[in-house]
Amino acid sequence: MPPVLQIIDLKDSQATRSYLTKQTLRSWLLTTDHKRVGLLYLYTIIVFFAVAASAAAVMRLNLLTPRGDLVQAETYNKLFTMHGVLMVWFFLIPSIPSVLGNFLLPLMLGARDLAFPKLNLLSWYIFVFGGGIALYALLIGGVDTGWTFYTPYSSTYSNSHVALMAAGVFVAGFSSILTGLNFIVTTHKLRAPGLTWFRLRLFVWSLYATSVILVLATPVLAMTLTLMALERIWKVGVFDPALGGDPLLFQHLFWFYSHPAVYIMILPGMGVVSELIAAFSRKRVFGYTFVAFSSLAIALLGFLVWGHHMFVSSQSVFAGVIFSFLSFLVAIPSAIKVFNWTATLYRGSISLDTPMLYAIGFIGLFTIGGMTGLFLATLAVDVHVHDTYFVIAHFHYIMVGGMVMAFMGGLHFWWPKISGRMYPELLGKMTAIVTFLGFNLTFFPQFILGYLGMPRRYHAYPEQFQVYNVLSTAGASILGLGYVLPLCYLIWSCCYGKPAGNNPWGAKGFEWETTSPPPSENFEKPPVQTEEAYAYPVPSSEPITE
Amino acid sequence: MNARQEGTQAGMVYVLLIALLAASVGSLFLHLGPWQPVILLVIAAVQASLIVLYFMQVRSSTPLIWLLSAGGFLWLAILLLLVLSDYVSRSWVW
Amino acid sequence: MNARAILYEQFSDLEQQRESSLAGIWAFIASEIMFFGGLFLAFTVYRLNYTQAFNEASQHLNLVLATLNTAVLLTSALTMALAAASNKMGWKYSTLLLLMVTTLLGALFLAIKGIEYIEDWHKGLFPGSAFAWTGSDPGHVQLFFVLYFLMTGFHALHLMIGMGLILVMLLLTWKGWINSRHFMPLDVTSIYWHFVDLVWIFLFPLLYLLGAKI
Amino acid sequence: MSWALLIAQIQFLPDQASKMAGRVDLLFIYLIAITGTVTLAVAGVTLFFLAKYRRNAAADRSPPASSSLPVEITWSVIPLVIFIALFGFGAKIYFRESVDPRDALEVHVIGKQWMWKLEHLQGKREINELHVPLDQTVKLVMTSQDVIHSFFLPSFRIKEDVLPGRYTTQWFTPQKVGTFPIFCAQYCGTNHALMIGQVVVLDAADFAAWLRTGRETASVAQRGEQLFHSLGCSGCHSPQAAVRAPLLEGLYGSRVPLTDGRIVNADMRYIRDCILLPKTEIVSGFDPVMPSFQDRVSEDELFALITYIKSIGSPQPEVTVPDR
Repeated sequence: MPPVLQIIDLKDSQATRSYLTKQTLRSWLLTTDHKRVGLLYLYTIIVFFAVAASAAAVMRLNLLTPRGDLVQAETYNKLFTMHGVLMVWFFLIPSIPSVLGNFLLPLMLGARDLAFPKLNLLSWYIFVFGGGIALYALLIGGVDTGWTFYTPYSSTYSNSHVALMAAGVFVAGFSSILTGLNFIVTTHKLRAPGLTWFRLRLFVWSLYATSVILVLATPVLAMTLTLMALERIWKVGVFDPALGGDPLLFQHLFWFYSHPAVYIMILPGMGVVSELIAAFSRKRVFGYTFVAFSSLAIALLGFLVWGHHMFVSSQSVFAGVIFSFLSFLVAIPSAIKVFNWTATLYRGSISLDTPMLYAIGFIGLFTIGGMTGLFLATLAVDVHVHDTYFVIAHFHYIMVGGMVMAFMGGLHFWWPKISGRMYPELLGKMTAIVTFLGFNLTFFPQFILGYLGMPRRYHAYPEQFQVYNVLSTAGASILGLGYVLPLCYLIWSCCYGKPAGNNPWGAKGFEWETTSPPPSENFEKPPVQTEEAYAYPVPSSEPITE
Repeated sequence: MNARQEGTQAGMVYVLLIALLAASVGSLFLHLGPWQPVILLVIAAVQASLIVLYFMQVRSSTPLIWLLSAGGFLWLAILLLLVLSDYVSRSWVW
Repeated sequence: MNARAILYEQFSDLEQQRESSLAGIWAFIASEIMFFGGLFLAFTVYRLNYTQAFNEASQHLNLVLATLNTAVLLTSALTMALAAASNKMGWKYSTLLLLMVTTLLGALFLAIKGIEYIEDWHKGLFPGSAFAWTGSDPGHVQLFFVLYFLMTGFHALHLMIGMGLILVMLLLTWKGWINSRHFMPLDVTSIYWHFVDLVWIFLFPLLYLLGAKI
Repeated sequence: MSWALLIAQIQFLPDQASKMAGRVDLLFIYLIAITGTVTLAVAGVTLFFLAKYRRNAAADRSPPASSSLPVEITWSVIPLVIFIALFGFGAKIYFRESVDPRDALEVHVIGKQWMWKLEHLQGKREINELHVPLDQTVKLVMTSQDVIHSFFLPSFRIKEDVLPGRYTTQWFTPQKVGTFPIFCAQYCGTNHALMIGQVVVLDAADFAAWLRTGRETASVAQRGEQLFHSLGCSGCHSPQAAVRAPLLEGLYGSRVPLTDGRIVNADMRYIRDCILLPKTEIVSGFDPVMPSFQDRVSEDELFALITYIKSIGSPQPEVTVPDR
């Protein structure tokens, strides 16, 4: 049962009736309140994260020894597929847009709710239904094709429950499309008076860019998985080499979705970090329009670069050169964002609370992740490091070092608004540091492993790679601790945390002008935007003793 | 633009669509050879834009609707062109 | 009968609610275009590689029935557009009639498609075990028919969804929910129906006309 | 395992067994240098600002410009220039390596679920092991019998997917004697991790001696010739045949006009497709009477047939169209 948020009547806050007051099951399962749908998503993705993270833990333990004694090859293959599928489609893609996005977008726009509230609840039900099918496929035997489902292995040679898993992901894809659609229409149509496009919060900009990708890329995945599953059931299909079909066509269609999908995962994280940096350095974000447009640029260019996954897949040399060049271009907007965040800190009044620690961690790790992306975009180097642990380290630096750190930072930053309670600050800071260290110990050795040539998805490996695998497993245990702690103290804070006022951080934004937790209709009287975003007063030069 | 004009306009667009259908089937009899696919796709594109602009009333909609309707087709073009850049150049030798 | 409209609480006025519904359906249409896009890509790539086999295969399809089907679908697009226009004028019964005609035309399209499928089945063109092809290059021809049945199958599925939506609209118009002031649901359905028609407009030349030899 | 042994294993770069490996490592070092400095610069500036502008620290906080076009342009153009240079460097090496080596030692590789079958033209066959001579370019012509594999030689910094139904090629020039690992890099099923092997580089004399070990086997071309007769190909493809069929002498490497007007390079792909799907690319002036040999010829028999046809091909050097 999800942790039910009790509300002891807050003596000082005037909001006797917040969106959490009514606690009947019906009020949760039939809610059209975007805040509650956000929480429903939060509870669901915690379940998926737990299952996927435990799969990763078992894999890391298995890799302690070169012969991989913990699990057999078959089980290991099912573990990394489970880890991949659940993390990608049931944690990374939905987490920031569906949890923080659902909760905050109407608040940040000064609206009462999303454009299509019932559609929003429907997208949660579709998500849970898809997730249910995926978990069922895992329970009755699992899938051993990897989250990439490459044919002809997935369509002909694998004898695991591939079609069922593809159906689960197909259904969950529609929840992404509906969420993206909802956000696009809400951002266009439901902005508060005075809230022009260039006064929008940067988190809203990044959600908008993400929604464009969600709507335009996810259907191609739906079609690709359907074709693969039909080929598996019908024994005849579009990718079957015996008929003259081309397995590379599957890879083109799959990566046409899956590379923009990694931008779906990172863009909202960038939006959250823009918010955190501005709030905790009490300063306007440097180069607001550039940061906003770089989100859109990443979304658009993200659709042109997928070929860098196929440099060694016998794709033509001409196409390889084109995709390599375009992959370098897509790195520019990310670089602009990082430089602008750093410039925002200049002459700010910075307080290193937990969310800020996560944001700074994000900048460091995302920079490393982005830079190693350049290694993979360089043709000659990618031929060597493709499908090795170098690639694993690269995308974990972006996904875990970038997106999950940003999600944690955002969760801590808006937790007072979500639950009306403050989390324990010291414990939060400690966890952030533990996560940062554990993460680096886990994934930095994998860069070296990758260049040494250890291929990915190996349950056993030659002895010379053991040193780095042992380090990586050690790091994984620390990282695991870093994720369990927040789960505990955040639940604890729901009941015993210090009641948080409307604006515990003193940050600018509509969501900080209403009570925490906010009433169902978000604002007593609809807010009006009068100045630009993050219009913090000039911080005084003398030290501020709080 | 009241509904009566809208009705007659729909009728005219319909006649045009049927004429284009007849034209595309008729072009088979002209045995155009290599130009055949080009003609057929141009006719189909014209029919499609007629339907989008008039029947789906994009012509009288806000710029946002123009953006969204064009976006779908643009992205399809990206997918087709970049994948074909691989398939077409597979047999190039240097 | 005064036409009343429902204003949902998150919108401030009817105009904003209408534009939101339009933007919503158009975003969904963009995603549907990309959904069919995967199939169109597969067809384009394979037709470029195996032009000979694809031409031969498409000559075995029934061109007459397909042309008739295209005309049926274009007519249903007309009746759908007229239904939306007459609803805005408030002529309830002509809207009901036009919607019924559109549904019937849709059903006619499916019937003709069914006849074509049965004929193809008997000609041994259905891929898989029942595939019997005496001519040259059976592998690539079977690939054509895999794509043919996938593309027309998904199109027919979307057509059925469209017919379902129209039946709902028929009910709502008959009960007065949809009228001259609350016309958005019917406009959204008509846009979806026109999208289904749009897909067929590209399917027809690609599958039937490109390879036809007269 | 004693710590000393553990420490002794610490390597940062795999051994460089070919000149190309050296060039790729050089580019790798450049990339580390550039990205390293940028990362340290960003981290340094960030930490400096965090320390200097701590909330309770006194500092000049008069508000700076919240945006400036010149700054934005500089830190967009400079990365762009660096990226173009890196792209060019990477593409140059990739481009040069994609040119088909003329006089390479050809080795046929067949990937099969969870093992590598390799075959030298002289007829010697190996499983999960490849003996090659020093300083001689080795060209691998690869295909798969089931799923997609990927032939990965980390010490030579090369990797290429091995696809069913197609030939993919890659090549390397060993410069160092020794044994180097072979890995399968593309996930291919249960024992994907056990599909590994060794490249054994010998100097010319040892290699020649190695070739003579083991029992005397017919060369691949000879085996192809026997198949050419036993499968009945010679029944049609010979001057005095009753059925009109294109003569295969001088076919390989020439340009073949087809019935539908296209002109195709007669490379290994074309010959393979003609054997398996004879009715797709019919030579102009001939009618499609040839029966298909799909599922009647195994991959190594196909290799043998094609090598035989290449041996009676046109004398001028072979023009193999890289299959990618």
